[in-house]
Amino acid sequence: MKKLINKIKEGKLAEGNLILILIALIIILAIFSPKFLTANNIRNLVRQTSIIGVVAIGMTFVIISGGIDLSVGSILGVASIVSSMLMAGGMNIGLALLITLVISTILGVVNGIIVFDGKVPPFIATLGMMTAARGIVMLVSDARMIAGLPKSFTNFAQKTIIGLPSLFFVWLLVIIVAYIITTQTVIGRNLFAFGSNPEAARLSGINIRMLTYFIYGASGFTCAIAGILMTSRLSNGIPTAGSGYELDAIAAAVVGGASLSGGAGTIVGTVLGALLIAIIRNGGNLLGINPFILQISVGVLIVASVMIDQRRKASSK
Amino acid sequence: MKKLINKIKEGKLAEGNLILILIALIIILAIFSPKFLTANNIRNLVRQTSIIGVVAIGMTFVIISGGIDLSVGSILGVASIVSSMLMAGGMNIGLALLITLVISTILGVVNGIIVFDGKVPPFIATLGMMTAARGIVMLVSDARMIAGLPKSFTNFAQKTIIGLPSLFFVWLLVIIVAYIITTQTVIGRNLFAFGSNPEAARLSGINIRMLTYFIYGASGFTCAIAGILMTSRLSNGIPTAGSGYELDAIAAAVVGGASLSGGAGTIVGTVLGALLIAIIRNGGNLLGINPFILQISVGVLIVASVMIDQRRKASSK
Amino acid sequence: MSSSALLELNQIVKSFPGVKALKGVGFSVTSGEVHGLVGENGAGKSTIIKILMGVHQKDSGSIKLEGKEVIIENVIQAGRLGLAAVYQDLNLAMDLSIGENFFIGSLPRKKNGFVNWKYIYEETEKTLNDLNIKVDPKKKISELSAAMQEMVAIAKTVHRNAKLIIFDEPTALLTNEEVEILFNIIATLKKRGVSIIYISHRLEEIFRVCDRVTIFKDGEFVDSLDVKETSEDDLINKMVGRNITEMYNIGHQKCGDEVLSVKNLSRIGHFKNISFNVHSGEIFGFFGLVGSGRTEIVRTIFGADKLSGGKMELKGRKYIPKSPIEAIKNGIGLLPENRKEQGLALALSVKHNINLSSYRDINKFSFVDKKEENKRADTYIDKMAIKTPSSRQLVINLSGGNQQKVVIGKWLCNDSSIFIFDEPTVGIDVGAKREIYILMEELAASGKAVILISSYLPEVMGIADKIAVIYEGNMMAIVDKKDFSEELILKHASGIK
Amino acid sequence: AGGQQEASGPAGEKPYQIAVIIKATDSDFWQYLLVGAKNYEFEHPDLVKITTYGPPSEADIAQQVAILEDVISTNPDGIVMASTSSDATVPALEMAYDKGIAIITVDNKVNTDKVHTFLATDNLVGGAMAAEKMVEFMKAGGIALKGKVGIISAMAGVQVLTDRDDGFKKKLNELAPGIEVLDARYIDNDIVKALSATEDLITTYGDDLIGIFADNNHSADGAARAIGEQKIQDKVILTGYDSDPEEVSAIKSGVLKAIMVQDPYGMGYKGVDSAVTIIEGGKLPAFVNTGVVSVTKKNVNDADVQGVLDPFSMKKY
Ligand SMILES: Nc1ncnc2c1ncn2[C@@H]1O[C@H](COP(=O)(O)OP(=O)(O)OP(=O)(O)O)[C@@H](O)[C@H]1O
Ligand SMILES: Nc1ncnc2c1ncn2[C@@H]1O[C@H](COP(=O)(O)OP(=O)(O)OP(=O)(O)O)[C@@H](O)[C@H]1O
Ligand SMILES: [Mg+2]
Ligand SMILES: [Mg+2]
Repeated sequence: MKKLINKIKEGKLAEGNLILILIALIIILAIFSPKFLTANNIRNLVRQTSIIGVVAIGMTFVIISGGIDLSVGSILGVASIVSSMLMAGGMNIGLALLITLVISTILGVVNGIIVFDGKVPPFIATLGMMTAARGIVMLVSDARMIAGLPKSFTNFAQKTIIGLPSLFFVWLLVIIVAYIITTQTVIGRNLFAFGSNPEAARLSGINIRMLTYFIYGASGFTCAIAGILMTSRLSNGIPTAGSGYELDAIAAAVVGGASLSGGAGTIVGTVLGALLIAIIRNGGNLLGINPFILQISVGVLIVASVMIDQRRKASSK
Repeated sequence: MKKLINKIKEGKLAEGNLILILIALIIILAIFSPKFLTANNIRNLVRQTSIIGVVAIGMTFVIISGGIDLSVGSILGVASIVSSMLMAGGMNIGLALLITLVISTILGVVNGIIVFDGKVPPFIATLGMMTAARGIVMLVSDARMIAGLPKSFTNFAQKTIIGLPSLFFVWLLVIIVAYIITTQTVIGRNLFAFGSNPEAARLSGINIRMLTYFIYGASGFTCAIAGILMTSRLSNGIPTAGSGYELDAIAAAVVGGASLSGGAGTIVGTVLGALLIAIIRNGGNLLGINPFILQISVGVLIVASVMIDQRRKASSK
Repeated sequence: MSSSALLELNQIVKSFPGVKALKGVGFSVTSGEVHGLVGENGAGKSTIIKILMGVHQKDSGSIKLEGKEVIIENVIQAGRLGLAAVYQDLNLAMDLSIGENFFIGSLPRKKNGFVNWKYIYEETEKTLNDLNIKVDPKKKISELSAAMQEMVAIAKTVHRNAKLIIFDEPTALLTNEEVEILFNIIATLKKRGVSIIYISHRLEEIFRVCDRVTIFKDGEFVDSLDVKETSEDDLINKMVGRNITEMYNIGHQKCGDEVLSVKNLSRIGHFKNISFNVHSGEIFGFFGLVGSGRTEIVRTIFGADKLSGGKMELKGRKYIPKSPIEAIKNGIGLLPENRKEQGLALALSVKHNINLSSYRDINKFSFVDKKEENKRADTYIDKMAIKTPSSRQLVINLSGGNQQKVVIGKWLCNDSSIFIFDEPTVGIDVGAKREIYILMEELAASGKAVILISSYLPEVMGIADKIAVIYEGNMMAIVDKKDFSEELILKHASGIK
Repeated sequence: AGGQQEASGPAGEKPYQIAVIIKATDSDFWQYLLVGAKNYEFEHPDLVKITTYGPPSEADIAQQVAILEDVISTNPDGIVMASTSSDATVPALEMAYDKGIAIITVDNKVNTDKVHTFLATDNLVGGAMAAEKMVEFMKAGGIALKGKVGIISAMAGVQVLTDRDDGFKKKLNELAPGIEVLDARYIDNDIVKALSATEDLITTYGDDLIGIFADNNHSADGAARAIGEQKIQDKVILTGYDSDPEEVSAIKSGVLKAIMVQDPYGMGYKGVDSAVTIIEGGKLPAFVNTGVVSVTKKNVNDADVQGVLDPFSMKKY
């Protein structure tokens, strides 16, 4: 712990500034709203952050690789509709979820194929997927919510384990796995190398085709998890589920220090980024701020946090 | 003309492939829908494309510089509300529009200041502006339309000049000015230098601070024009005007050959990109395609066009 | 110091996190003098240049220009003071034309305020012609070969009409022809009274063009000498702290079995009908002028580019690599010529870069074996004498030569049987160069095959067993060691059979 | 559910803290509801204190759930909520109900009994009324009940809109089986897109097109403009939904034949009033119908519809 504090002080921990900003924000909110630091609100907060948090983890992989994934919201929608239609149709829950995971991952891999083999810039490839996948969702669901899901499934998101929401543990699991992948595995090393200099990575014998498939597939996979969680939480398959999440997920990663030009980014940073955005919104709601003023504040605070982060980084150099 | 055709054939014209793809698309649509090539539909088409087309021009500046501007839709909304509130309040039209242009340009410059002086990545800076500016619009307009605009103003968008909609001529003017700036002026060339190698640009003594302000200011300015056009066309100030336009504008520029990593992009390419997307949508509507299938097709076709473009570029090398 | 000193540097100190790059150095340059600056990789040569040009700020010390103390805060100011530099890392805008790069930052305008394209291209063409550089000024930089880019950067700087021009390793990527052009340029400048600081690791160049030379070692000033009063050995001794007697003494016994055989290899638009055989224990050299296609040939062998015709065999087995992965699996390693664009992930650590192509070997169930990762990093930092505060330092913070050593380390680390080195000693100091030659010999001696591409003729002639000479994508000859002569090879290289 | 330890429940002191949660902040309709609620506050300053909340878009259901949870954390005395999803908010609302908070749902039914009262209009009925009005006007205008009718829908996948469209289609089929209802065109709640979609419908079907139903104010605004510009209001009967200034002026000019107007103001005002009743121990029926009014040129100037058409005219605060 002391070591951590020292690291933060010396500006050595990449996420140090963000932690300080978060702490400052938490203190301010705790002063102004006595409800903020209650167990109940903390539960709400992590529950609210978990779903977008999961999406942001997959997004972090893509961003580290130097890409971008605009299709996350739509793939989340696919997962929501596919899983709910299968379950409402009476399929075994486990099987339904497995199929959902597979389909969403495939959609992600298709992004990867378009990017790598089609040489289409990721922005356009995933924009196309975003549009097309949402169209598919609307088509198969007839643009209607899917109801009639098994109770055992919809109950999941309500559960708490040792006082914390079940959703949080799913997020935590995703965080841990992603953390291990990025820091401990060959794929993680290759991911950073690829994001930093794709040509050097290729000439070093890294299988950048497979890597690209993996990256976008991983993003599709996390979208599936998020979509399933959301379906459980909302007790319905929602065709519009996830609209606009791409920006939130990218914002979480970039606030957390990932660079859209690739090669930089950490899982912990993204988690902090997602929390920062969620805390600003949650705090605003608790304070009963006018929704428009809240909206303005969210915009200003996100920019301000990143600005402070940059300042401190520059000055610690 | 012959020269042009030869240039296209030899793959020398950057936009050559896109022109071929557009022509192919037009031929196909003309075959399947007799209405497609009617004067009336062409009028509709250019009118439908003009507003987003203007936004895409400003976006092209930003993208060439290696940045991105997510706030275009919200600034367009600002322009719509500011201009309509001023005019509905009885202000002289010219003055009201001038003030609108100034305010929107200032918002753009603020983006530039956040990016340059705050060292905030453009994605985050303009995402913050997008959120905050929309909040401001909602706040000042009470989230309501502003009616009661002078007839002389609202009539403008209805007019046609030599058979073409007035909006088109505004777009054309913006295109010409932007074309001249990017190809003939020092600032335009500095833009490319900056996007291509910011460090080299800085070391060569280009005033990159002013350049950044100019770039984002220009985007704010084109948003103002688009917002004013939209207000005239809809006879009302619309607080939600422009939501989601950022993706359309970026897509137009990138389909037109601009690179999100900066340094590449042309005004003509962006115009063609905007037309391509608009033609796909318009054609789909004319063919009476199921809207969801149309949505899927739009996604697929955008990706396919870029893919074909890339192939041809690669093979002509 | 002499009173006619144009530039006087005194007690300059500069630290980076973890590195004291300059520990109080100084020297002076008189008007019309060509002043050499030499020292090992990481000695601080580029750093002092960047301080002079306002890219970095000095921690302490003084800079006097024409006797007046100046504080140089940025590049623009340096330009106004009459300073110009050709950096080691090229600073051109790749998407722009040569002409635009010439005038970048100060584009000429017509009366109506628009860019005067005609003037730009005419003026650029004139300058290029004057300097004997043959290239269309409307071409984009990204379409040029590395050597031509370097020439453009030189021409651009000369065009600025500065009082003092700094060349930081200008010849690293050039072949004889361009080097001659450059020397002519320098002679002309000198006649005009322009002062020049000339940094190079090719010491014979120092003796050819410089009047005086300053030696740095580990961020410290060693000596400033009149070149007439010193010798190459003396310089080396002062730089490295020991004598290097024989630069190129080949000790290994060549010729084992044939490992790579290439027949009629072609790639449309780049080279055609290239045939040669490489044996284990052999150092096989390639020589040719800029753009002759050597790089393309080895890239094709490495699977980085597609071939359009011909056959290859590896140890008798048919070999058609579809990607570098396959080449590497087959035991081929390629050190690319452009370290920044093809060799390094600049934003990552030295450790990560050294291990970049070896992770497939050093993992357990695809978890990185961190012990081994560290061990390999340390081994090659040691072996290559890479000057870095730690293996966690980002490569972007290393000096140019040390970056090059990292790339070499990467390929040594990934144990191959055929090593292809494309311009391996670019930017490497004499001491380290010798180490690299020894290393190649060791590789050859241990039965590996080495393919060496170099634009530096003494180097290829010094250590290769055979030299294939390429001219415009055609194989002119394969010359055996016994027949090596500068004249013959240069003749072939310029297209004469 | 957890949170019992600090769930002290609402204070129950005057003024009562009442939270009003709307579906989205981006439309006039929901702002009207807030006017009703705030007028109530203005009239009874010592009795209630209103705080308003809402996500920026109706598509973002999860965000609304998060807001609800945050609001419950603040322990208000009552909640008036327009829940976008019928199921997603169930657990939170039940928890709030159990805590003793007065729960009033409006506009959309939530699938739980733990709600004190529900105030709404039936959107199916509203859609059907739009069909009836359309047929009426066709008959009056001498248009044969044969041909095609288009639907311009604000957004895909939003339940209330789907209900309106379904109600419309079903009724029109009953009344005029000779008419073919075309696939809905979705416009992302963007007036300009509504305008384009309508233009394309007119181009495609020409004289076959005899009617258009637009299912909210923005879609009606765009459709009215397209029809008005081409002066075909007597050939293409347009009926719409909701009200805003542009719709009202279109009604007056005869381009838009009828609009189905709900009473959002009433929902807000009565919603708060109901909350007060519950807090003070009163009883209320499980469902209160707030009704739909059809407004045409004939009754558009009537005094009693003014309040429904433009609740802002009744703004007191
Ligand atoms: N931006 C930086 N951050 C940290 N260390 C740096 C930075 N720039 C240079 N250094 C360090 O300063 C020292 C001097 O570097 P410099 O580039 O001046 O060497 P050099 O003499 O030019 O070497 P070479 O011959 O390899 O180009 C090196 O140890 C290098 O690692
Ligand atoms: N000046 C140039 N302008 C345009 N293209 C060039 C130029 N020089 C080289 N090229 C391209 O590169 C190809 C061969 O260059 P390559 O780099 O393979 O040769 P090289 O012998 O390794 O030369 P270098 O010493 O520059 O690396 C040429 O066929 C050509 O396509
Ligand atoms: Mg150097
Ligand atoms: Mg080469």
